[in-house]
Amino acid sequence: MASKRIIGAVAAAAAVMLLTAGCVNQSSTGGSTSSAASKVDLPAQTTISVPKDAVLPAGDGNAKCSSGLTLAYIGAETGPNAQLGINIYNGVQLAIDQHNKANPGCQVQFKKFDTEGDPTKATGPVTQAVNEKDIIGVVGLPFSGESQATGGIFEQAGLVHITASATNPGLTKNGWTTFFRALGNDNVQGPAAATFITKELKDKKVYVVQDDSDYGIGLSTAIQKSLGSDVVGTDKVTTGQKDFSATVSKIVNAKPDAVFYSGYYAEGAPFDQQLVNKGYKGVFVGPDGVKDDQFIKLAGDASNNAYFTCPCIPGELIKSFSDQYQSAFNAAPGTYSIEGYDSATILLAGIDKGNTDRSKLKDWVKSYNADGLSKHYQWDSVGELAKSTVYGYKVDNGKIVSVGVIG
Amino acid sequence: MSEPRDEKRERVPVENDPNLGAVPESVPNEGPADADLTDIGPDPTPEADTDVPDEAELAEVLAEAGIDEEVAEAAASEREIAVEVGEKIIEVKAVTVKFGGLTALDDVTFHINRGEILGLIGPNGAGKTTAFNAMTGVYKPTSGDVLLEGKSIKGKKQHRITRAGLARTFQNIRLFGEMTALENVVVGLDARHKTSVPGALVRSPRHYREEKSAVERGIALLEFVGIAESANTLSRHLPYGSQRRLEIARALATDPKVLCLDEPAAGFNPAEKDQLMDLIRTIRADGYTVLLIEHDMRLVMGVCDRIVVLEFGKKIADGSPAEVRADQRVISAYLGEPDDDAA
Amino acid sequence: MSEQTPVRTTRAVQLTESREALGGRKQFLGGWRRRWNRMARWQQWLFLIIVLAAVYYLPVANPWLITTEPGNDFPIACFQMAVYALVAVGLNVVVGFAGLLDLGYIAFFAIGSYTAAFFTSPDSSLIHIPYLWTLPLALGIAMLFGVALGLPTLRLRGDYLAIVTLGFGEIIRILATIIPAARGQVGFKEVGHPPGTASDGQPIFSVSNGVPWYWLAVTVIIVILLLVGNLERSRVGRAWIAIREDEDAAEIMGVPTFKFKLWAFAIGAGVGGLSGALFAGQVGFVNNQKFDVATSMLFVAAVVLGGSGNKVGAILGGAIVAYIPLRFTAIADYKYLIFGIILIVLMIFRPQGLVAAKAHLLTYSRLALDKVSEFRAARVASEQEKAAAAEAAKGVPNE
Amino acid sequence: MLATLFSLSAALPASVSTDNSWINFDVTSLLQNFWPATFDGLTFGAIYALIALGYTLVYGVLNLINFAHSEVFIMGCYGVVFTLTSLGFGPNAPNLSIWAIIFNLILAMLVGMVFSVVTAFVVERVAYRPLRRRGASRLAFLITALGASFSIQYLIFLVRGSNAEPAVTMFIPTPIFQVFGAIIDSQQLTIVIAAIVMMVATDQYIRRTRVGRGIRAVAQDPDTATLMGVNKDRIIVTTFVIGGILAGAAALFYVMKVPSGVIYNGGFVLGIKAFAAAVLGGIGNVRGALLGGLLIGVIGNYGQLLLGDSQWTDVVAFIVLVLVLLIRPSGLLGQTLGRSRA
Repeated sequence: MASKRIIGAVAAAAAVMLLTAGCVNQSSTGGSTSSAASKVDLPAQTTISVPKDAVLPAGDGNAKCSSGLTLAYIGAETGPNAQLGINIYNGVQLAIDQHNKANPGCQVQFKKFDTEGDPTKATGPVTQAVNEKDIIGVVGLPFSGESQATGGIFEQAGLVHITASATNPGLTKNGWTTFFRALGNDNVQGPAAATFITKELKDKKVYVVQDDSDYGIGLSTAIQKSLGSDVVGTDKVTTGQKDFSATVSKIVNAKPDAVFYSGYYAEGAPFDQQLVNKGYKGVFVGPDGVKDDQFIKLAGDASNNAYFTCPCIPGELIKSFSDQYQSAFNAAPGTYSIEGYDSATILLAGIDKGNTDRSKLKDWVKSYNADGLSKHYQWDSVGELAKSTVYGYKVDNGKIVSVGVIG
Repeated sequence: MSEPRDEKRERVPVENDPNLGAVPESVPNEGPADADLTDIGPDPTPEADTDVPDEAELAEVLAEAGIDEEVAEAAASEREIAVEVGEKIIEVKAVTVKFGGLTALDDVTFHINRGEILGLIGPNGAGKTTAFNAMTGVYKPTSGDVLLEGKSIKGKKQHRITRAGLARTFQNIRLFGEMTALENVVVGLDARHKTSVPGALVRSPRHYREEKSAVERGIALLEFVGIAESANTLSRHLPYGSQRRLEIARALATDPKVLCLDEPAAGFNPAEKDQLMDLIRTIRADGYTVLLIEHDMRLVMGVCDRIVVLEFGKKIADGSPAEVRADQRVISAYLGEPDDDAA
Repeated sequence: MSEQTPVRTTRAVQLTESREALGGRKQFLGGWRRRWNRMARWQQWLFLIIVLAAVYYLPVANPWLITTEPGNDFPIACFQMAVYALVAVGLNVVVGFAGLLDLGYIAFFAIGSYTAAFFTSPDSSLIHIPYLWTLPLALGIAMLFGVALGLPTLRLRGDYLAIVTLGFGEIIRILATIIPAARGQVGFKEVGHPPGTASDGQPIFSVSNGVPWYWLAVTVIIVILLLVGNLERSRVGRAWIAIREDEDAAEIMGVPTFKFKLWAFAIGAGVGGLSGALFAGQVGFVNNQKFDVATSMLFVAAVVLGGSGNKVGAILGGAIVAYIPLRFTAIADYKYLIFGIILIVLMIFRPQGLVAAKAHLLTYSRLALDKVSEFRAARVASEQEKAAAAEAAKGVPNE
Repeated sequence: MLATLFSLSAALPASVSTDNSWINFDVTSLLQNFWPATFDGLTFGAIYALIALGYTLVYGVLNLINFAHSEVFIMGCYGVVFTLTSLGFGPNAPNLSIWAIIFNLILAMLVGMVFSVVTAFVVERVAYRPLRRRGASRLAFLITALGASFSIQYLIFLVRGSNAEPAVTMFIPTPIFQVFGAIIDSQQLTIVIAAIVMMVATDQYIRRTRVGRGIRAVAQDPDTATLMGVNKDRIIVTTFVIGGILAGAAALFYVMKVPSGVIYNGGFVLGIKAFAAAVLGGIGNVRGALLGGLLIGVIGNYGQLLLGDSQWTDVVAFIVLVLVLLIRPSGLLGQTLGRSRA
């Protein structure tokens, strides 16, 4: 048939072209394979000291409480942002299961509400949750936009909620008394990342690229402030962008030692790869949004130049947690799983101590001061952690490994 | 091309139709004559599943009821009825239309007098429809000018030309299929309506006035062309003949000074053509000037006061039917073509 | 086929008329429509009042099986359905009436949301006005944008319009990200709400209280429906349908097509803006998320599903599109797939949508119906008379 | 339209951001990176052009914007990635001989073409043909096209999830020569040359072969063509198939250029831009698609450099599209498929 003929013609033509290009390719290979010269060899962290007296969901096993008390997870269960939500609510689920198993006298229920991570959809589920009087504590919402949209509803109902992943600094400036953040905000990570790049990696010329997300912009502003004159250039990319050639040529022209990409791995990975393919020799640093195994899968060998900063503890190093998580959900803990677990643990500990209504549980969280698995939890008056830790990570043999606390 | 698009329609042999009476003479200068209405005849392509009324009988009934007295009045209430052939109403001056390198119309000049029926004929590809489209604003002439009552309408927007008084029908029927017959006609009437969008939004008094008169005039117009009973039928459900009539009613609704009919007899059998001729005469009798583009020589010769003949984009003759019939160039142009070539 | 009996009864006339009332279609809900058309005015009003009362009562009743709880608060779900219905009513003017495929309708929704945010949120440094004033303002501003977009593009052919509006939707979304004043993902919080405080000191129109918002939205829908209905039964509606059916023929019949397309576009845009402002008020927060092409597609699906060119259908379609993912939260992931398939299947098997009805285009349609019935009755009488005469004529020689 | 926005922004005090002007023209950046941006733009433009051909052919024949063509393309990408991953390739360039790499690439391209062609075929059969049989309105076609596009996108989403496919890299691009100080690498050269060769082949195919004549005949006047014995349905299917083949080739080049860009909704925006390219060059015009594709690729890059934000790539591309439609509604080369003469 005619179409067969065209397939043949076209394929032959393509073959010829690939061939010629390939020959040239062969003759000039070399040069590009050598790894980044400026890479500083930071040793990987192999162990982490879990606080000895970290509060665990099981408690002392003697807790008594009325039945029907409920904790809720509100956040994405479906939609493009679902994975982050699943990581968190699995953590919550694990904590509640452990608690209920250890405390036959206090069975806490768990409910999930789906927002799809969409601020416009979130009011319905949140309103539903605050209207259910049994729900006395909430883990969520995961994203900053939806948290901003619904914080007022929680405040009005006096229902405490701990977010395991929303990092926008503005969230704690609303005067809400019910909002608590189980991790450092973007303003904490920015300076830490700046120090990491200039002090530990010893890079003096940094190119900052941000995406169009609230997170990316906020973090980029923070790190630019900390880096000051070390910034040799900035550029902006778009969520969903796949071709970064314009940005890459600007960077190659500017010859920086390091590129800080303030965004998520979905764009960060192809970006890093296109940088390396164009002969960029410096390091690539990304925040927690980039720190994901997917980054390595997507960027391949190019990811060897990558470092990450994250206000998250290397959960995989906490053996007990990752084993329990693995056996419960048949998957390794993901980003923010441990924050979800810790948040739920704090609420459960409150219930075990007899704080079984909304206002008491809120006060419990407000005055909480104890170690969790991942960090020490104590909040200031607006719901920010009093002290938060940022870890540095690097890529080693196709795995992301921690290089220790950086700020 | 000009065959009815819907081939499923059944044709009923006209000979079987008992309602086809003798064709009476039209009575000019007396407004709408009862006889004309009664003899427009039944729809030539009745279809069982659409309740096509029997117009002739209907008209009889109506005549008894005395309804038709108001027809012309309602159809064009504000117009002066002037059927005397008068001054030039349309002048086509040296119009040339070129498509790329192709000259479709070459320096054509003719005019239409007020109150006459002018036929525009020519063999296939002679440029009839091009001339028509150049007049009605579908194409902009490459050079030359088109005047309506002394004012140039060349290059004006089509809806402005329509409002200036030049209405047309389509060779291949182009009704608004999802609208009823009445609504189709009211769209035509809307060309003269002045209700603004805000006016319609709040239902201004003018809106009510216009809406009411629109229904009355619309029904009257449908009655005039003989399909009043199908007023509330979707136009795409109408039988072919009724659709053609509806096209004419819709064009008349714009209250034109000149009505241009583009092959209105396409797809008609001889008897239907006779009825159409009567309708055209009646329209003229009501004070409209008519431009008729037609293939069918018998129809053209039978109804036109004057005929313009085109060939290869040029005018080759212009005169009364008798003159044109005798013109040697016309004869040679049509040589070999049967006289009654039913498009 | 052609050998039908010449004598028609009154019954036959009635049948014809009822078929005409349906626009000649056999259809789902067709029986209702026929019954509706045969009702007297007062019966229609009574019926409408009962339906309206039921509609207003819906979120309070929170009926079992229909409710979206426990996944979503039912009054808020009702409000979201109402907003989608309003969106569908507006888009129906553009797509259903004028036949212009607008794939960037979300842009006008976004413009409305941002208008409400700009003029009421404490995050905005513009002057602040009461929330209720932002509703007409959003309508007006969105209309201006509609005109600004329509002026250059409505002269293009229909399919170009689709792609240009799609681009416009993207541009508005992108600008909401790029322009610092629009605050990107940070967005605007505490968007205003109508005044009024409940007994417990909370505002009546609080973010979590869906019922008053729903009532407000339904009231707005009713007002818009009345106005759109007025347009429909006027030369404006006729011009739109004529443009949809055959744009060239409409122009030649004296319809200023460009002007009326622009009006359709502007009115659609205005209603889109209005619904955006309503939505922003209830959610209380506006940022650049969710003003994407996919949501625009849902809007089109709502119109097509309900029945393009039909207000009741649009409302139903909008409500269904909003309702299904809220009620069946488990299928939230599947919704675009489901609605995508619905678009194809409907276009192939039921292009007229769930509620198929011809638009009413005449203010005095009853007058027209009466006149035609008059004709018919007169003819039936004459036919019967004739038949009787024929019988008589036949009868005499036989005897 | 944009003027309104500009004035709007002027009226709003930009208090939220540290930099007051959200639009600033960075001419230095444009000049410094002009040539690399041009060549990168041309590379991507070649891919746009291949996709644009699919739009143009279908539009020429059916007068229909095949919204689902972006999904035809992305399915091709999945075909390419599946082939390469199942052959054991991953994110790192394999240490293979040139011949082996070429063999694998061509194999992947063929599979990609099959994926694309099957998708195109199914879309035509399921979504368009029934409508054509029914003689549906233009609006109906546009709506099913949209429905088909979304159905396929979200079908992929359900099967493959919201993450992009893991990257597959077959060779590291290496510099070959320099033009105006800009490095041209092997990948750019391969993509541009191969794409142009394919487009020339398509052009010649439509001009010279019997099937090509059929396509042109149907594009010009479907009814007459049918009367003259052209099987319209077959020609339409052939057109979809050719579009699919080209989309499959574009898929390979796209995967080469952006190894991790294969994601369920990855085709949509790319498709819109490719359509813009087709319109820009003159829809229905094969050479116009090439011109339009290259222009869209280059203009977007310039826009980004000048305005300092990649968001502008799409905005600039759309504004160019609207301007072209306003000034020259039939596009730059403006010929229709039917009129192109052999």
